[in-house]
Amino acid sequence: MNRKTGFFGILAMSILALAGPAFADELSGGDTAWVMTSSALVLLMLPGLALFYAGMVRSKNVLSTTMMSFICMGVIAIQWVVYGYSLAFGGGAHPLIGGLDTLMLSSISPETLSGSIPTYVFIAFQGMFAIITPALISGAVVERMKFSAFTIFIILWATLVYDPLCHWVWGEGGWLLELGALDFAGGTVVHISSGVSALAAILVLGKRRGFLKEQFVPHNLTMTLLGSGLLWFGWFGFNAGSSLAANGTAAMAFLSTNTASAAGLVGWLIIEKIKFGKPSALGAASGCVAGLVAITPGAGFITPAWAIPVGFIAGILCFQGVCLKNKFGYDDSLDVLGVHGIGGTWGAIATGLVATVGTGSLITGDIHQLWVQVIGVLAAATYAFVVTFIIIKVLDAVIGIRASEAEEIEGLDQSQHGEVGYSL
Amino acid sequence: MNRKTGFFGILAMSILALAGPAFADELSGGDTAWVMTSSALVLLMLPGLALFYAGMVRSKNVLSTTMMSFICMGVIAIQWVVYGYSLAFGGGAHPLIGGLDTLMLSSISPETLSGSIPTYVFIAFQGMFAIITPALISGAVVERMKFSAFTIFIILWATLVYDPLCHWVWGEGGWLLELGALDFAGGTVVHISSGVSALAAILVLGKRRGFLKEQFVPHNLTMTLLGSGLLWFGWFGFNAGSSLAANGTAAMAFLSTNTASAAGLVGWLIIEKIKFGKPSALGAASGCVAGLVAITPGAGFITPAWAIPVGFIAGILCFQGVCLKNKFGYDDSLDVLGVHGIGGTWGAIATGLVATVGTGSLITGDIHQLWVQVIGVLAAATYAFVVTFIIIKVLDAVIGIRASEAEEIEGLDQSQHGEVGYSL
Amino acid sequence: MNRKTGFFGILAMSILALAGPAFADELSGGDTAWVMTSSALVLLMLPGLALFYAGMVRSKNVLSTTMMSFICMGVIAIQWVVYGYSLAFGGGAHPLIGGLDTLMLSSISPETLSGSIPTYVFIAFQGMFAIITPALISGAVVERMKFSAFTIFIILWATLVYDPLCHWVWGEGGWLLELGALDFAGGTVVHISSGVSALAAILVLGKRRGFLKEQFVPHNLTMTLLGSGLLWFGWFGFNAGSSLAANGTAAMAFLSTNTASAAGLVGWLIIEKIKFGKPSALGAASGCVAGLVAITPGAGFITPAWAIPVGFIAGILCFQGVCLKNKFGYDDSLDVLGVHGIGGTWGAIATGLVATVGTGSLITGDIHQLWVQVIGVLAAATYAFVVTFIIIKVLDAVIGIRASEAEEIEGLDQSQHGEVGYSL
Amino acid sequence: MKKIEAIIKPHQQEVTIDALKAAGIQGMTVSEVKGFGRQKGQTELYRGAEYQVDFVPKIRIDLAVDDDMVDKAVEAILGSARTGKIGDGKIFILPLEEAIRVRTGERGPEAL
Amino acid sequence: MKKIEAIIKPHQQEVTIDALKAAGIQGMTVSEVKGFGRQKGQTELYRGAEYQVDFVPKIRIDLAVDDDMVDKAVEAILGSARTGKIGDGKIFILPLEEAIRVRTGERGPEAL
Amino acid sequence: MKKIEAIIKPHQQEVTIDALKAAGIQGMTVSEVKGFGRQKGQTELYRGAEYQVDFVPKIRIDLAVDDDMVDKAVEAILGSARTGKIGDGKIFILPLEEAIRVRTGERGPEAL
Ligand SMILES: Nc1ncnc2c1ncn2[C@@H]1O[C@H](COP(=O)(O)OP(=O)(O)O)[C@@H](O)[C@H]1O
Ligand SMILES: Nc1ncnc2c1ncn2[C@@H]1O[C@H](COP(=O)(O)OP(=O)(O)O)[C@@H](O)[C@H]1O
Ligand SMILES: Nc1ncnc2c1ncn2[C@@H]1O[C@H](COP(=O)(O)OP(=O)(O)O)[C@@H](O)[C@H]1O
Repeated sequence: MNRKTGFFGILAMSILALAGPAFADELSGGDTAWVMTSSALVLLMLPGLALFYAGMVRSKNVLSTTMMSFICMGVIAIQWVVYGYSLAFGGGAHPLIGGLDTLMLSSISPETLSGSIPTYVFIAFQGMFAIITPALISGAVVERMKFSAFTIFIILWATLVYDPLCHWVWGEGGWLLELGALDFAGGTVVHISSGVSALAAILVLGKRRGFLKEQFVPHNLTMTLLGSGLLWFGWFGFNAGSSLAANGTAAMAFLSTNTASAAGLVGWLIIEKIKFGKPSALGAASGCVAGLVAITPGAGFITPAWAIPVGFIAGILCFQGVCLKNKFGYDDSLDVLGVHGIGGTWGAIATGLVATVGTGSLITGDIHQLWVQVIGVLAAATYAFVVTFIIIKVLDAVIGIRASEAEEIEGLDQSQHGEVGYSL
Repeated sequence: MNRKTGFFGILAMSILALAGPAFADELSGGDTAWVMTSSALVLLMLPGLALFYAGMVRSKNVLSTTMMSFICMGVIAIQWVVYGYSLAFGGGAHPLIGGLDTLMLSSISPETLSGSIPTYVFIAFQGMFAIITPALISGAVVERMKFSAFTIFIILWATLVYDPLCHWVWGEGGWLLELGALDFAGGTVVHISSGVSALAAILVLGKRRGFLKEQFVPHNLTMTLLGSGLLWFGWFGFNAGSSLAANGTAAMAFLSTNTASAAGLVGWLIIEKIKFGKPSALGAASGCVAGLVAITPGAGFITPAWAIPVGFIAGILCFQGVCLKNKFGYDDSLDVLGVHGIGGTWGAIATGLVATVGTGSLITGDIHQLWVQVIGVLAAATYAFVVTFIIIKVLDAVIGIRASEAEEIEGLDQSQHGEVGYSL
Repeated sequence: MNRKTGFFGILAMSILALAGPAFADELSGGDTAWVMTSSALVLLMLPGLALFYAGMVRSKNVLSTTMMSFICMGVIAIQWVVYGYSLAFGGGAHPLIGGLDTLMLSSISPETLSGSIPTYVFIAFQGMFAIITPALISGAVVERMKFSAFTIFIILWATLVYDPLCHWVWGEGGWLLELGALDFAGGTVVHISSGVSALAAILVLGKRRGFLKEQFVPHNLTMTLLGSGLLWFGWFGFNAGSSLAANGTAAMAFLSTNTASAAGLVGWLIIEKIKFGKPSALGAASGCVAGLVAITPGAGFITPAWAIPVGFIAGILCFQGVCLKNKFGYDDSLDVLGVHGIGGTWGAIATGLVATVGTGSLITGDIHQLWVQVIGVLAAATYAFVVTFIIIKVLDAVIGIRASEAEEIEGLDQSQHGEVGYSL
Repeated sequence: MKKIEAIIKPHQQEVTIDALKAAGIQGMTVSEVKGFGRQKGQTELYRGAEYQVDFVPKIRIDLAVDDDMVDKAVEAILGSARTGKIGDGKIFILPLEEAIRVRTGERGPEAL
Repeated sequence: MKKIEAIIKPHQQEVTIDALKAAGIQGMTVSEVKGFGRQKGQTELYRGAEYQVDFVPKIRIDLAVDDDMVDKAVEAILGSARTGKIGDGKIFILPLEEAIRVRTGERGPEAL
Repeated sequence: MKKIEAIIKPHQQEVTIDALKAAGIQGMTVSEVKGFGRQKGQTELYRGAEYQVDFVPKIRIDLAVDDDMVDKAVEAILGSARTGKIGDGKIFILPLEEAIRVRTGERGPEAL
C-alpha cells in the first residue's frame, strides 16, 4: 500500500501518517477549505498559462493563443461534468478505464464525501487538471492551427487520452496505480502526456511559415512574466492541493514546490549566463515553470532540500530541451515538449531517485521504484503519442487542422476571431 | 425555514444538513479559513473588473475606467466599516433596514462570532460585495462621467440602494428573506441592482460623443481576457464563500459556478459563430461572466449538471442583451444592463426553475418558489431603478455629472486624473 | 507575555484568547489551510510588486525591473531553505541571531509542528517574507544597477540584514521580541528595513542620468494598477496570515488591513486633489500600498475603526515622503524610502498609539509601549542602514554596482538581459 | 503632382479625413507623430510632482494629389482641422515627381 | 538624388526589403502607417456587433537614392511588394536636394 | 523654404531638439521609425537561441524651415546628434513649395 499513490493512496497515507482529527467519512472543514482554495488556484493557472503563452507569440496571434486556453476552460469543464469525471474516476476498479455510472454527476450530493472532503470538491479539483492539460498542448500549435479544429481536438483528446491516463494513475484499480507508480500531482498525467501529444500534433500540423528563417520575437514579455507568476502561484494548489488535505504532506509539497521553482529559475539563468553571457527575463519565466513541472510528480515525496537539485537540473535540462527543436527542425512553437515533456519525464525519474518521504527511491536503496517510474513514463508517453497522432490525422483528413496561408499571414486573431489584440 | 436563505438561512441550513463539527458559537478554523480566502478572492475581483472594463475602452480612458473600480475599493470599504455594515446587518429584525447600533463596528471584537466564523470575517466578506456592486455600475458610465461625481454617487448609492437591498435579502428580518426569496450569493442584491441602476444612470448621463457613429474599438483585449480570468477566479469566493462555511454546500456552489461559467462561455461563442461565422475572444470573456452572473443567485441550490443549461442560456441571453442597446440607442457602454441586469434576472428566475438542493423549484413541482423569485426581481429592480434615477438627477442638478465635451474628446485620463495610460 | 509578539507571542495569545479547538502540538486543518493560502498570497505579491514597479519605469527598463523581483524569488527561496531559516529561527534563544542547527531544514519532517501548523508551512510562510523584502529595495535602484550586482547584493543582504533582524523581532529569544516591541506582520522587519536600506544603497549608487532634468514618465500605469491590486490581495496573506491561525485575530487583521488600504488610497487622492486639483491613478495605487504598509505592524492589534486614521494618515505622510527626494535630490526611483520607510515607521509608531487589542498603547494609557516601538524602529533602521551601506560599498569596490552610461542609455533590458519588453 | 503633408490635432482626424473624402480625395496615408511647437504639452501628475510633457500628440496626413486638386485639398483641411486654438497644425506642400500604383504599375495622376 | 516613399502591405515588408537590398540599396527607413484608399479595412466583431475598420495597416519605406538607382529601386519594389490585389500600395518619387551623413558630415550621394 | 528630414539615434533626440530650439527653430514634428543600414541591430536572446534583430530604432525629425535657416538647422543637428559611431543617421533636404498654418491660414515662412 505504501507504494501506491494517486488520490486513494495519498488519502490513506495522510490519514495514517498524521492521525489528525480527520477520519474518512467525516468532513474536515480545514481540508475542504484547502482543496477548494487549491481548485481555484489551479483554475487561475489557465489565464496564467494564456498570458505566459500569449506574450511569446507575435501580436497578430495574441488573442488566438489566449483563446486556446479559454476554450479549454469552457469545453472541458463541461465535458468533465457530463462524462469525463465518470470515465476517469467512476466505474468499478477496472485497470484501464472508469465507468459511465456517474454521468452528469448523478448520485452525488453535497453530503457525498471523498475522504474528508465533499466529493464535489474532489471533482472540481480533478476537473481543473483535466482543463489545463489540453491547454498546455496549445503552446505547440499556436499561430497556425484552426480554432475550430483545436476545439474538436481537445474534446477528443480529453476523452481518449486524458481520461484513460488519469484513470491509470489515479483511478481506483488503475494499472499504473496498482503497479506502484508515483505521480503526486500529475507529472505523468499532465506534463508528459501534454508534452508528447504536442509533438504528435505538430508532426502532422507542420511548421509555421518562416520557421527558422524569420525571427519570431515575443511581442510582450511582461505578459509572459506575469503569466509565469500566476502559474507559480496556482501551482501551490496544483501540488499541495493534491494531498487532498491540509496536512503535513500538503505542507511539504508546498515548500518543495516553491523551492524547486526557485531552483529551476536559477538553473536556467545560470546556463544562459554561461552560454550567452546574459540571463534573460524569458529564461527566468521558463526556468521557474521547468522547476514546477519537474517537482510535480514528487512534490509530496521529496523534501525541500532535495527539491533544490530536482528544480535546478530541470532548469538546465529544459533549456537544452528547447534547443532541440532548432536542431531537429520541428516547430514546437512555445516548447511544450521541451519544457513539459522533458521536465515531466525528469521529474518522474527524479521521484524514483530522491524521494524519501512515504516511499523509497534510489537514495534509500529502493531501485524498484525507479523502474516503476520509468515504466510509468514510457507507458504514458507511448499511449499519449500514438492516440494523439491518430486523432490529429483523422481530424486533418476530415476537417483540416491548419489555417490557410493567407490566414496565417494575416494573423489568427483576425482570421479566426475577427479581432485585433491592441488598438493603443 | 427551508425556504429562507441569505446569511442566517444558509447558515442554519448548512449546520443542520451536514451535522459537521461546526456548531453556532464555536469557531471553526476551516470555515474561517475558507471565508477569509473567499473575502480575499472577492476583493481581487475589483482589479479584475477594472481590467475587464478598461481593456474595452479607448486608450485615452483606460485609467479613468480603472479608477472607477479603485475608488470603490477606497470609499466603500470605509463606508462599510463606518455605517454601511450597520445599515445592512445591524439593528433589530426590521423588514426594510438595519440599524445604527454597530457604527464603526463598535461592540465587535475578535471573539465575536457569526455562526462558526468570527464576525470580523463576515463583515469583511459582506463588505467586498458592497464594494464591487457600485464598481459594476461604472461600466455603463465610463468615458464620460466625471470622476468627482462618480465618487459622490457611489457613496449615496451604497447608502440608499445597496445597504437597504442587502438588508431586504440577507439581513435579519429582511422582507425578501422572510418572503423566502432565494439569493445565494447576490443575483438580486448585486447583479440586478447594478444592472438596472446602470440603466437609470445613463438615461440621465446621455450617450458618449459619437455613439453609434464612430467605432469604439476595445484598446486592449488581452487586458479584458485577463480581467475575465481574475473574475472567474474571484467568483469562487463570491459564490462558494457565500455558504459561510467550508462544507458540502460550498463545494456544490464551487463546482456549479465553474460549470455555469464554462457553459456561458460556450453559449456565447456558439451564438457568435452562428451569427457572424466567428467566435470572438471578447465573446469568451463576456460569456463566462454571463454564466457566472446567472449562477450567482442559485449556486448553492443548483447542481453542477443543471448549471450547464443555466450558464449556457445566460451566454445566449446576454449576447442578445448587449445587442439591445444598438436597437434602443441607449449607451450602456460596457453592457452592465445587458450582462448583469439580464444575467442576474435570468439567474434569479432559473433558481425558481431548476434548484433542487435545499429548496423546491418548478422542476420539483414547487411553482410558489418561482413566484417568490419573480417578486424578488421586480422589487429589487424597481427600487434600485427609482432611487438611482433620483440620486443621479439630483447630483446632476447640484454638481453636474458629465465631463465637458472638450474633456471627453481629450480623454478622461488626462482631464480627470492628469495622466496618460501608456508611454511605450 | 502579553506584550510580546512575533510568532510565539501571537501563537500563545491566539490560543489563550479564543480557546478554540487548536492546541499546541496538534495539527489544525483550518489553521494549516489558512497559512498555506497566506503563503501563496504572499508569493503572489512578488509578481504583483514586479508589475507595480515595472509600470513606473521607462519601457527600456521594464524587464530588468521585473527581473529584480523574480531573482529574489529564485535566489532567496533557496537561501532560506539552505540556511536563512536556520539563521532566523534556529538555534537556542540567542538575542541577536538564530543558529545553524536546521541547515537544509534537516530534522524537519511533515509531522513536525509549529503550534497548530506543520513547521514546513511556517517555513514557507516566513520564507515568502524573506523573499519580498529585498525585492522591495529594488524599487530604489532600478534603471541603473547591474543585475549581477543586485543578485549578489540580495544574498548578502538577506544573510547580514534580514535574517538577523527577523530573529530580533520574531525569533525565540530575539532582543526586540523580549523587549516587547510589537510587529505583527513586518513593519520593522520588512518595511523599515527595506526603506532605509534603499536609501543606503542609492547614496552609493547615485542618481539616474537625467534625474530631475528629464521627465521619467511611467510607461504603463495599467500595469502599476494591476500590481497594486495584486499587492492588496496578497497583503491579506501577509497580515492575516501572520496570526498563524484561522482565528479571530486573523479575522481582525484581515479587516483592518482592508480598511487601512482603503483609507490610504483615499488619503493620497485627497491630498493630490488639494495640491494639484486632480486625484491620479498612480496616487490611488500608491495610496493603498501606503495604507497597507502602515497597518502591517499593528494589523492584529488595531481595530478596523482605528485602521481608518492609520491608513489615511499613511496616505498623506507617504505623499509627503515621495516629495522629499525632489527636495533633497537623492534618486529613490520608485520611492521605497518614501512609501515603505516612512509608512513602516508611521505604522510602528501608530501601533504604540492606537492598538487596543491584546496590548496597550497611548490611547489605553500605556505610554511604555510607544517607547518600545520607537526603540524598535530606531534599532532596526540604524542596523539596516549601516550594514547595507557597508555591503554596497564593498560590492561597488569589488565588482562595481552600476551599469555603464552606455548601458543605462540603451536601457537595462537590452544591456543586462539581451531583450526588449515589447514588440507590438 | 504635389505631395501634401498635414500635421493636425488627433481629435480632428475624423472630420478632416471625411472632408478630404468629400473633396474627392480617394486615398491617403496617416501616421501618429509628436509635435513640438508653440502649443505646450499637457500637465501631468507623477507621485507628488506635476510636470509638463514637452510634446503634443499630432496626426500626420500624407496626400499625393494632382496639381488641380491641391487647392481643394488644402481648403478641405483648413475647413475641417481648424479649431482656432494654438496647435492646429500646418500644411506643407512639396513637389512630387512621380507616383506609381504597385498593383498595376500605372504611373502619374492615374496612380493616385 | 531622389527620395522614394513606398506604401506597401505589412506582410510584403520582408520580401520588399530583401529585394531592395539585393538591388544594391544599403539603407532605408521604415515606419508603420495607416492607409485609407480603395481597399477596405477588416471586419471586426465587438460584442454582438460587426463593423468595418476604416483604415488598413500599411508599411512605409523611405529611401534616398542617387538618380541612377531610382529605376532599380522602383523595379525591386514592384517586383516584390505586388500581390495583385487591391491595396498593394503606391510609390512616390520626390526631388531630393541634399543628403548628409551625420557621423561624417559627408554630403551628396556618398552620404547614402 | 526647405523641408529637412533627419534620422537620428533615439538617445540623441533630447539634445538634438534642444540644439534645434537653441538655433531658433520653433517647431518640428517627430516620429519613431525603424532604420536599416550599415549599423546592425541588437543581439537578443530567445529561449536557447541568440539572434540579431535586423532593424535599429531611430527617430525621425521633420522640420520645415526658411531657406536662410537651413544651414543653421543642419549644423545644430550635426553638432548634437553625432556620436561618431556607425548609425548616427542622415539629414535629407527637400524643396518645400508652400507652408500653411491651419489656425490662421497664413502662408509661407510666416506659417512656420
Ligand atoms: N517648422 C515646423 N516644421 C515641422 N513641423 C512643425 C513646424 N512648426 C510646427 N510644426 C508642427 O505643427 C504643430 C503645431 O504647431 P504650433 O506651433 O504648436 O501651433 P500652430 O499650429 O498654431 O502654429 C507642432 O506640434 C508641430 O508638429
Ligand atoms: N493619394 C494618396 N496619397 C497618399 N497615399 C495614398 C494615396 N492613395 C492611396 N494611398 C496609400 O496607398 C494605399 C493603397 O491604396 P488603395 O487605394 O487601397 O489600393 P491600391 O494600392 O491598389 O491602389 C492606401 O492604403 C494608402 O495608404
Ligand atoms: N538611403 C537611405 N534612405 C533613407 N534612410 C537611410 C538611408 N541610409 C540610411 N538611412 C537611415 O539612416 C540610418 C543610419 O544609417 P547607417 O548606414 O546605419 O549608418 P550611418 O548613419 O553611420 O551611415 C539607418 O538606420 C536608416 O534609418
